[in-house]
Amino acid sequence: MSKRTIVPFGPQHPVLPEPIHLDLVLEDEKVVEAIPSIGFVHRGLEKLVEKKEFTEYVYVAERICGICSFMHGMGYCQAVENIMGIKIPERAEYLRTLWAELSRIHSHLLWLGLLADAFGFESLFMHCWKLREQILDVFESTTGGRVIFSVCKIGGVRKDIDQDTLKGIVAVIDKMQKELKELTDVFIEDYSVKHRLVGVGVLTKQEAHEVGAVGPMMRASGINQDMRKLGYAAYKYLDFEPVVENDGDCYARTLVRIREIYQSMDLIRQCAAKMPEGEIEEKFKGMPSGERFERLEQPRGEVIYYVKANGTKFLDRVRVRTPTFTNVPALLKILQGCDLADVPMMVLTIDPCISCTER
Amino acid sequence: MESILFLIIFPLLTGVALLFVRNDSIRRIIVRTAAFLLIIASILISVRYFDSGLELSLHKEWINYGMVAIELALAVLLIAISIKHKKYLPILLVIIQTTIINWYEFSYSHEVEIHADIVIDRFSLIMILITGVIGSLICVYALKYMEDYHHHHHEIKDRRNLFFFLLFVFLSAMFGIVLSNNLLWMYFFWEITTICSFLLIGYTRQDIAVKNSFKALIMNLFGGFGFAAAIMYLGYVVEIQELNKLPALAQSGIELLIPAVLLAIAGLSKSAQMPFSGWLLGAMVAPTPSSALLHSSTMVKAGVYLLIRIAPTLGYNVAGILVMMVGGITFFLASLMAITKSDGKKVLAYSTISNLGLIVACAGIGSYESIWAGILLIIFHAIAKSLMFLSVGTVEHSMGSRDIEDMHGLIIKLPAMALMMVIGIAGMFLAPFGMLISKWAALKAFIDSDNILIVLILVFGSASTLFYWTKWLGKLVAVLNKYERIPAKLTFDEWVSMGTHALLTVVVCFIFPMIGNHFIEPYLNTQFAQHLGSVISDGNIKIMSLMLGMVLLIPLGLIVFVTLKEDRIVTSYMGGVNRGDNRYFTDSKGQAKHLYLSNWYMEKYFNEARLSTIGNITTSAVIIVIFFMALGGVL
Amino acid sequence: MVDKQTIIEVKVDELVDKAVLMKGQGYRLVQISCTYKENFEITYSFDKDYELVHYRIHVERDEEILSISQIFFSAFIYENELKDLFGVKIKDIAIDYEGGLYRVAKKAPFAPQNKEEEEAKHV
Amino acid sequence: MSVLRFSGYIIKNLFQKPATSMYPLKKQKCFDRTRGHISIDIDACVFCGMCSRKCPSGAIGVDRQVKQWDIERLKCIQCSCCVEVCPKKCLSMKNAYTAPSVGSVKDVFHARVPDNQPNS
Amino acid sequence: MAGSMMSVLLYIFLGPLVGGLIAGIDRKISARMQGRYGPPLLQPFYDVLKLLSKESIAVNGIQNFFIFCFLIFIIFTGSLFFMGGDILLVIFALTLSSIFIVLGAFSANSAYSSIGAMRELLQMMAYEPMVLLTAIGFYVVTKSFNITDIMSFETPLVLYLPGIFLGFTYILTMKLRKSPFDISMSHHAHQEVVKGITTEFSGSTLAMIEIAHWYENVFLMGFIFLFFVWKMPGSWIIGIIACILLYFFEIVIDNASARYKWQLAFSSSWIAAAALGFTNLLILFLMK
Amino acid sequence: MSFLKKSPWIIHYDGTSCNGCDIEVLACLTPLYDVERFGVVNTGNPKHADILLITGSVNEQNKDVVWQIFNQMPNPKVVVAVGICATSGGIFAECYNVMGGVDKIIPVDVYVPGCAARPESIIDGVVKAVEILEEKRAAMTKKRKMAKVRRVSGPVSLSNMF
Ligand code: NFV
Ligand code: SF4
Ligand code: SF4
Ligand code: SF4
Repeated sequence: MSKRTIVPFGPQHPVLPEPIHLDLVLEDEKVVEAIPSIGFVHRGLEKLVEKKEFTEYVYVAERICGICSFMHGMGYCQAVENIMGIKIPERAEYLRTLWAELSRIHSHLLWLGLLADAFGFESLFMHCWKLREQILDVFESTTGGRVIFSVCKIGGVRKDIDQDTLKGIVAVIDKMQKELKELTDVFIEDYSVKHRLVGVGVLTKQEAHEVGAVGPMMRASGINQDMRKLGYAAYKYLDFEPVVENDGDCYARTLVRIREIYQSMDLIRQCAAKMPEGEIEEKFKGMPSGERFERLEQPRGEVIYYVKANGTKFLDRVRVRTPTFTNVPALLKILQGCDLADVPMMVLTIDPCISCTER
Repeated sequence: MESILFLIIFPLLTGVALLFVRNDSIRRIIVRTAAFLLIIASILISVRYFDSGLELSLHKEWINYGMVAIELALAVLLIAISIKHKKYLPILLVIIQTTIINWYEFSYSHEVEIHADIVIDRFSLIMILITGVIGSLICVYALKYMEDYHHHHHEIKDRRNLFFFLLFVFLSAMFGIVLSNNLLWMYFFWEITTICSFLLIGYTRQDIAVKNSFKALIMNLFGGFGFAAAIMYLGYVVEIQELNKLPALAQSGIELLIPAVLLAIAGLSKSAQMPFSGWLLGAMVAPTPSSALLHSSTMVKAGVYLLIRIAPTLGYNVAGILVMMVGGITFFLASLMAITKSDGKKVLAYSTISNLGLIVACAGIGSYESIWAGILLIIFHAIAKSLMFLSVGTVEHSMGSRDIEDMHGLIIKLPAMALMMVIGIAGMFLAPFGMLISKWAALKAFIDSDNILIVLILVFGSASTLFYWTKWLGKLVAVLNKYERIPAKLTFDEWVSMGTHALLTVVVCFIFPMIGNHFIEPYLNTQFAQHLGSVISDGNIKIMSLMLGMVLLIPLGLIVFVTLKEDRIVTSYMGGVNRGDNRYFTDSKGQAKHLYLSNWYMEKYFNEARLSTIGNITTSAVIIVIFFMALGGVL
Repeated sequence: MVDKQTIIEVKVDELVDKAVLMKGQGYRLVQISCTYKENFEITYSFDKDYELVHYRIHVERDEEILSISQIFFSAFIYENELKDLFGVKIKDIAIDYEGGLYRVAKKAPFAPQNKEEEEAKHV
Repeated sequence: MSVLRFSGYIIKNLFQKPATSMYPLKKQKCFDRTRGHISIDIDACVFCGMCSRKCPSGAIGVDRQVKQWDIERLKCIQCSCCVEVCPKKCLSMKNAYTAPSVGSVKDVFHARVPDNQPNS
Repeated sequence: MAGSMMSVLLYIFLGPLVGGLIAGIDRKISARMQGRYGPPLLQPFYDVLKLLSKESIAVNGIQNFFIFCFLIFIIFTGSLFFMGGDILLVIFALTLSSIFIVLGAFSANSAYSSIGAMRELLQMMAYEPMVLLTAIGFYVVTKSFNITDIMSFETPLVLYLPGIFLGFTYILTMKLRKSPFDISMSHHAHQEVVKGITTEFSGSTLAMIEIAHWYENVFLMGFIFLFFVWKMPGSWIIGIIACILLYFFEIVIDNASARYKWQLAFSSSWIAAAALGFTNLLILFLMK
Repeated sequence: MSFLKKSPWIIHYDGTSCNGCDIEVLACLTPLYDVERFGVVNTGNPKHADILLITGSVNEQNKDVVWQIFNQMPNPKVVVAVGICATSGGIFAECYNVMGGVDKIIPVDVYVPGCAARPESIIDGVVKAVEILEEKRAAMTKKRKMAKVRRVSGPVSLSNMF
């Protein structure tokens, strides 16, 4: 008889905050086959465009996901704005960038914590999330929500940040950076952590390209591509280089995300320094018509909003192709031959966001 | 006095009779009666010679000539079979051996004075009891088993008459070995076991069986060659031909290194130690009763029997180191390899090799304590291992598989067999049971003899032992509500055989202090000139018995527990995708998929091929180095 | 600033060739999306150095198309999605969930469920 | 590479005050912008129903006949959409949260109820 | 005899209290290390008392019985230890009791409890040699396996057995189920095998496991104690201080490391046992 | 004296939430909110849990999962629906694959509003849940005392227990 264990993994599982399911076939602890399953969070919100006006749909878009919520709102708005040819004020662009980068920090910190939890490092998880709270406070004080901001609207943003608050944000970032260093050093240097990460789940550059990985997943495999370089929002005014690592293992992916946190901190400082005065919202009239693919760099990688409008207030189609969705084939690839103990590591290093994936 | 020969002659005659019986019911009557008589006889003889012992000398030329004649006939038989299968190495070995031994027999053996051809002491009694009781029970068990076997395997020709003939001849030879004091006699029986095992392993006449039988033959002939050489050396140089003279000689400081090494090689090959372990694994192709016989009470036990007999001789020289190292390495590596196996019989085979390694190591140390432990190990191992083999055989016939993975939930499918196995496994390694007691004694002996390397090997080896037995146990006790009982009709023969085994496993644990006091220690006192008493203190024995009592209460407790329990039965945890009956879950495609829980085998980690290469190389190296050291020391 | 986006219409049977071509030129598959307007309007997007190329095919409801997952492995997940949410018939998907990727309450929710809806789409 | 790299940091933390906010013993901190719950100045409401129509989750009910405005607290997603669209600016977002409950909570407001309290 | 009876009784009654308290302190300290306020000191007791009041559910009729045996044999083991019995026997009894929990997990026949059981077994295989070597070390120095004799040796054993002490500390982490060795079941951080061996146990059975662990921890501290006490009256204070320090050290390790994978957990503990244990023993033999 | 109050263990299942509430539940465990102060442990295993925290609504695919988890919890147990999605489906109520609040599948005892539910609200919700838990326990013991007859009916033997 076979020496293979066949067990379900998830959807309810303590290391997976979100429901994803894997059929695992194991030999001892070695994964010989793993088929992921999604659909536990599928709501079908893309179809809501038929019931919600396109201006209202922002509220739905930003509830695609509570982690990368802000950029969903922003991406959707950007797509519609581009279809309609609206040019939003520069200050709004900066504000959007600021929140987007703060979101990236919060998202990466959240991920670092979850990763630590998955490899059994509870105290590291706690400290990562402790730091993250400071960013959430910034969110709440500037937008009114810790998770869902509701500040993006077609044509600009709803809320402004005054100069003092802006300084305050930079101060928070500065203070955080020091503490963060202590934590990230543990990820980078600690023996037990490296034991869990180095050489685990290797995705070569070639493979990464073939399976169409995106975001940190791709950059950790040595592919230099970052959608922020497209220059949407205020990125065209800012100075940064995509973070790239070459090893393609879990460790490299961790490094990429860690370095991206610091990068985001830098971008926030740049934003604060360069932020112009002015309006935060451009009034517009009319209905959109046309279609467009809009690409943004979410914390987890390239996201694509496809909007097709027909000149009425109800859009024909909105489709969000999220980074996790594209990273699932990559997940499949790295799951082959890893250990059961690595499975959470694998799942987490694509930084899965299931609600994004399934919408 | 000569009545003792009953033990040798009676099984032989029974065997011959069975050779001509093809009728099932007649065979059944003969086997049952013979087994019953043998058991009674072994017990009676033990009682009879318990105090007095026996030293019997039969100055009968015709016996010797008879033996020579039979030997020659068998040699011819072997050569014929080998030629038929185009195997030439065995021919060479047979010829060399026969020549040596005959030449010695005719040219010199008359000049060596023999005091006793047959000696019975308490150690022989233990072996007689094991062979008589366990061996006979296995024969009884074989009745039903072989019937089923041929029922399942139509491709194999039914030669049961031959099979039972061999079984009984085997018993006869085994009695011969443990009774003989005259080395030439012992050698004679020794060779008979070799041939019987050769024929038994090749019973099915399938290619693999033939191949493995020759493997066994070659390795055993090699050992036989060592035996023959030892006899010659002893006869010529030391001028003795009796086993019981050796310890005294050794203690008086006579150089016995070369014969010790040669006998050790004989013992090691027979007890399937590395690098000779291959034959025993190959022997698994034979029908289970013969495996049980080979692995538990006879064959391999003959090897360790010889080693233990000469143990006091070994303790004084490098031959001891040889035996100890080979035993130790084999113990450790075989138990690691057992981890990678899921075939029940393979696991048992490795466990046998491993446990014998321990006994061999005990013999190699050759101290009072270590021999004490070694003998205890022989007893417990014989019983528990035999029980395991028989259970695996029955399970195989009931479910059509002897794979441990298939024994998942056996406690539901075949509760009685599961219970037998649980007892057997517990007997093999668990705390208050036999093997563990002996291991404990062995550990103590090893420490006291300052052999720290062996101590290390023992602690690591027993950790691995724990692993593979417990995971087997785990398979057995997995409970799934939906499993069907497998209708298994155990026959009376099987019940008697396995039931007695199970009972013995438990009872012997309770009475082992008595065995120690009344059998082992008196024997050791004669071997060593001092009296050291029990290795395990009384206080500890009491606690052990208490524990055993507690463990035996478990089944009772279970029944009470199950009756009183008020659990709400829920489905098992599957991350929420249960399909209701603990067997299926909803897979990624939305279909029902069977949950399957396999044990770990860690084949990459404890790679069988790699480990056995390592083992074979190191043990061969040890043997070769020490062999040449011995030669060099003499030259 | 805003880039122009052109969508290249191709025939259903040209698609696989195009995919092979794209693969050969070092593009990666970025997404496959679908809209139902009289028929399935499926867009395949490829990317190389921040540059997007879109191919669009039109597929009838009962027409079966070939998977490109043999060329771009990652296509399997998009194609399964199309299958489950739109009811597009696709064959030879590398990993075919057979309708189990999204187990939704009503089959192919993005395709019209009945005659009336169908007609509404045709306007 | 280092073993137990984190030990210094955690031991330092052991002797520091924990970061815990001690809610509910201490009150939660609130920001001005915090979106907690919707409140209405019912006297200013003209029952035009705009808020009800635009509310993305359909939490608001407006009945022009009986001059009733109600909100289902367990449906409101605090998006502030209603606040934005109300022509009379009679809705506002307060920063206190609705408390958890054991069943659905519907706050009903009628015009001319003097003290503007929920009276369901 | 009366004295040893006394200590057994003390163990049986105070064992869980001390063990629970240790667990409580552990949780509190861990929380503080993590920058949190942490649960009340007596939280472990609340947990167990709560578990006792829950409905009892099970996957099948017998799984819980094994746990009952586990508890009984753990108590037996500890009693044997505090009675001053034979240390090898204590270890065998400990193994037996651990096997019961493994069998319990196997018998539940559920995905994660079985995997947890395999991992637990692996851990047993990993630590068993070192535990035995510890006993052997004691024997080699004191010429006795008897705990009473070991305790009344004329110098602290740790002086003779530093290597073995280190090795034992190494595997102690495993026995205490602390990170990096909490592979079969973790008290804290979440794990791929859910709750490992305890996945299918709940209510009073889980409480039994918890209590058994308390007993076990106390008894393990007894092992550490042995290294530090000697004939000198009052040396028990040193022993207790050593236990406290060591436990604190374990908490630090727990909070400052990721969970190892089984390969590393297994090989490192065998290597630790072989290297530290063996060298130490070798030196002792050479000194003789 | 009951200790349920002092040691409510939770299991958290994420239905079709947007993650917002989901991470807020996790945030409750972390230093700033530290619900372990109340003895709360996130067990992640239904068999150990007393309180089921559900975020997000239920859909076709996860309704069985929710039900299974609920069923595998030992009594007394309470369900807390966290966030508007879990209480009513919220903004997604009209989606084709959303069945609505969690109470469509299992009985919900406490509703925690908010989108996303704030950690403070979740703490309040848990506190409320603990009270209900306590009531349920009292009811359970009363019932158990009243039930003179054993629950297992029919003859009990080893074989029919498996
Ligand atoms: N996948 C994903 Fe998102 C991100 N980053 C986005 O589009 O998290 Ni929820
Ligand atoms: S805040 Fe949003 S959800 Fe709440 S009532 Fe107003 S519009 Fe509706
Ligand atoms: S929109 Fe304003 S005025 Fe109109 S009904 Fe709503 S609250 Fe009243
Ligand atoms: S209630 Fe809001 S934040 Fe919570 S899951 Fe639903 S949409 Fe996300």
